[in-house]
Amino acid sequence: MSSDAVRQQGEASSAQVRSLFEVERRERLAPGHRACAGCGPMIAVRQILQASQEDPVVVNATGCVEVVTSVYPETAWLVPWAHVAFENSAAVTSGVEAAMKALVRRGELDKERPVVVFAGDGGTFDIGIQALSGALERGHRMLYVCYDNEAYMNTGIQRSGATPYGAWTTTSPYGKIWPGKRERKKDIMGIVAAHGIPYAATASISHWKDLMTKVRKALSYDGPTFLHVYAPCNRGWRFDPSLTVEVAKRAVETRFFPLYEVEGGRYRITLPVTKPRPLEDFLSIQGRFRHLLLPQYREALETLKRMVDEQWERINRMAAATAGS
Amino acid sequence: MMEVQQRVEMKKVFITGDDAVAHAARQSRVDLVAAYPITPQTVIVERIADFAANGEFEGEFVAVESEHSAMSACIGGALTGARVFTATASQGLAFMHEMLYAASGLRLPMVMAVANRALNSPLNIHNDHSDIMGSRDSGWILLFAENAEEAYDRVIQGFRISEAVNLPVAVNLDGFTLTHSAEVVNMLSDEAVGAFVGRPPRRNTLLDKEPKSFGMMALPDTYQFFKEDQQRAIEGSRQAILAVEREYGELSNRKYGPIKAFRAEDADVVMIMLGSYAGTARAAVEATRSEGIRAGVVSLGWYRPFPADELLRAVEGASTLLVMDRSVSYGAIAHPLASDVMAALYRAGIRKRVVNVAYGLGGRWFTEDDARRLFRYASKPGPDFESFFYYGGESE
Amino acid sequence: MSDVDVKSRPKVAMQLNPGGWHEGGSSVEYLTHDWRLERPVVNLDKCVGCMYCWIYCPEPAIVLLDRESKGPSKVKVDYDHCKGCGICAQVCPTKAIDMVPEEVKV
Amino acid sequence: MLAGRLLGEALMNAGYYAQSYPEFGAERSGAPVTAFLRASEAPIEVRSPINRPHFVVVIDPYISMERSVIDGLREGGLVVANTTLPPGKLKETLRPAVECKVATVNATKIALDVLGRNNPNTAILGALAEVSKIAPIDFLMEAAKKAFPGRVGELNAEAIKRGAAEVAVA
Repeated sequence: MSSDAVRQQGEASSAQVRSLFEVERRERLAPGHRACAGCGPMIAVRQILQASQEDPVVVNATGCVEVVTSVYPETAWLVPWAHVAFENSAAVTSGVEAAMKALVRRGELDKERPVVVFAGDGGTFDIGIQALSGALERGHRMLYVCYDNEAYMNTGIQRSGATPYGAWTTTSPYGKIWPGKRERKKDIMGIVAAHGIPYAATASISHWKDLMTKVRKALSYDGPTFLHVYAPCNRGWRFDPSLTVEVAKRAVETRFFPLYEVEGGRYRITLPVTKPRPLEDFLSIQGRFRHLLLPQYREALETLKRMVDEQWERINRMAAATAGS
Repeated sequence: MMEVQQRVEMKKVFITGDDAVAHAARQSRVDLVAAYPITPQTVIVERIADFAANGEFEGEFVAVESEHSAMSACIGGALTGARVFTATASQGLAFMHEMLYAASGLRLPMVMAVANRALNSPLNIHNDHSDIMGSRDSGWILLFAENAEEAYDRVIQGFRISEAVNLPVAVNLDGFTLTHSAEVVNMLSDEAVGAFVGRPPRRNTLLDKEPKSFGMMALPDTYQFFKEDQQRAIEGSRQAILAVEREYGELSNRKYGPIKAFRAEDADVVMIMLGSYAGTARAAVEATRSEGIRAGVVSLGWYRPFPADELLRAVEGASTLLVMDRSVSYGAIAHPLASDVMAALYRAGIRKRVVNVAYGLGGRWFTEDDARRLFRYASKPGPDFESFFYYGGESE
Repeated sequence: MSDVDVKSRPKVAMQLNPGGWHEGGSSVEYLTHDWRLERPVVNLDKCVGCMYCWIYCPEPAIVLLDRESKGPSKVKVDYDHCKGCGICAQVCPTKAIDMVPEEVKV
Repeated sequence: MLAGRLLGEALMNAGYYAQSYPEFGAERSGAPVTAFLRASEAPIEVRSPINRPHFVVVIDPYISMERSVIDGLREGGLVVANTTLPPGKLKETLRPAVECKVATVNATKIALDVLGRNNPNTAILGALAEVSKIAPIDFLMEAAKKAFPGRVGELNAEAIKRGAAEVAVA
């Protein structure tokens, strides 16, 4: 990857990560975990952990990241870490956070620790959305990270509410009638932002500077914050493990996955893509989308392109409407 | 159980079981209450919210969006070493079922009040034990209270027990029958309870300086070790529970234990029960005896760990055990309590007539006359084992 | 019960902390090098210390040679844990990392 | 329900054990409800509906006063009703199967006079306490003042007093 590709835009602020040289070099995740070679979510975990300016407490939903990092007695976590179940990491975190408040008030804890939640798209978009909504509404201080690999990968590539239109999964196969997944990806950012939380942002593992800046911004808020991180899965998306970062980069450069933030209700695109690459550049290097390039799925390809355009326009509209508000 | 000279100042109040439990949680210096409303437990949560609103509750009150999240938040809180409490009932307990196993598997101390109630369908908001019996194998210590004061006492004791053995404790009190009936409760002072419960030890938590991982994944090569460890922990909790009960007894002059035996020593027919109808049965014993039937009652204060030895000792001389179940184990030979009692008998190599009665389901009344009728029935010769549903509630 | 020869039961009992909590970072004991088909080889002459390979490594199996300063750091590979995904070679701006096939062990 | 709580507290303060509980259904505000109260010198263990009451108190003047209302009333028992009927007339209507006393009081009127709202609970409690002598009127008034701090408590205490004063017995 060229250094040009990772050049970031963004306002100067204390949260701004300008160079890799200033981030924490002491590893917060140990090697020896059992993720697939070239795992996108593990890249997300490492970038987020290294971006934090202090050791966070991590609450992990059931899913790939949890399973591969915690096979007893080998844990990869060099920060305090807890896993309870799939659907409830936001609720567990509510308890951690509220308990810390009480302990601080009693003088039994010096200060509250930052809490970072790692949950996949299934644990966030689908089964975990009730607990997430409750925790956001109650205003617990936490950074909730959804690492999005756009399907249930831990159980073997089943569709989720985050799977994009047209994508193949084992429960959204393409065939004579189906074009792959028949429904659009859920707008999780819209749902989360509607709670009126102080900060929500999308990020991609390909754009570490943007991602790490957003982590620091999020952790600076005294309230719930949300990071939607694009984290390709080479096994589930069917591409070569060496291309994980490249696939994520193309998702951004084709406007398939726009990088933006919602801060105090204001939408802002953090990486304007003025000249998008053709969507085919993103689709063609992944087995899950390759069928869309066949003539019989042309209509589906057009639908997906329309959805990508609509999403970009919607976010731009929101940015224009909330600018200066 | 009462009277005698008291070591500490008591305040006599006329309150419901729910109020009593809320006071116990408040006085026990709880750090976190995460709860969701479900009849008949709701009042506990409302009272704690009242306390919090008035600065009388030192902890955090988190009004979560479901029982599943209530238990999840309690688990999160307990992982920091904080003292946590919740309350639920019925569908709510069923909804948090998954998390009950997480709490016990993680060996987390916490106390939960369960306002026992029937399960849907059909919908019924009244008292029986279907809810907790569905979760009886979730690895929690299960205690049963027979009145509001006992519920209050057992909640306070529960914190000490759970923190001593690293297991969660559920204090069961009959929904409505106890939660919504007001009665005389002798409350200890805030100071006495505070001194009794102290502060949680906060060993090995998420907030430790050295990072620790909690709730890892165990493959087939290690999972069973975790399960054996839990079984040993709950078996080993007996001494700790007894010790806490003894110490609390010295403080309050209220002595509990694994079982409460009433006129059982010379009884021929002993009714074995869980929960608040034991009092109704005891009230019927004298009249039953006047008919020439040597009746007795044994009620269980502990259900897990199961007090088999104490129970068998108490019913040694009886020929017939009338085991009263307020829930159904569909398709099983016997309902939950009777299954346990019969397993205890078998282990000890004892054979007695066992009459297993499913009764009081969905709040169906049980009166002294019903107890007499059942004593009379069981005192007559019959098969070694029989099981039937009994519909009570009518006077003679 | 007392007649049973308990010792004849299969031996059990792995000592656990209550609930099975474990000190962090123990996964370093678990080696994943044999997942690898190709090994990354760093040419330190070409390496400019930008650390991109480090921040994109999912393991982490890229070790910073300078862990103290706040400047560029050249790297080496932790061959005990590297799974050979090749991302490091892919993202390196100076093409300082080559993926070399592992020898087939007989 | 509230009446039960107040009476229970007064009984406790008079040195008794008491147990007060409502019967639950799906009815919302306004539907007829039943509540039970036990009192004893010894701790109360029985937890069942009361089928053989010593006292039957009818708070709602719109309950049709049929004999079934006092089913199970014990010999020498007492019925206290919120009604404009004189007690003798009510006794004729009820035709009790056992020897008992019947007392009536216009608790609704007292409530409207004193509290300014139709809440006859406290007035009828005063009537019950006066005729039955189960709890001193003063204790009831104290319980009411504790349950409702301030002026509302004072007024309810007044309603108890008037209920006691205006009850008629046959």
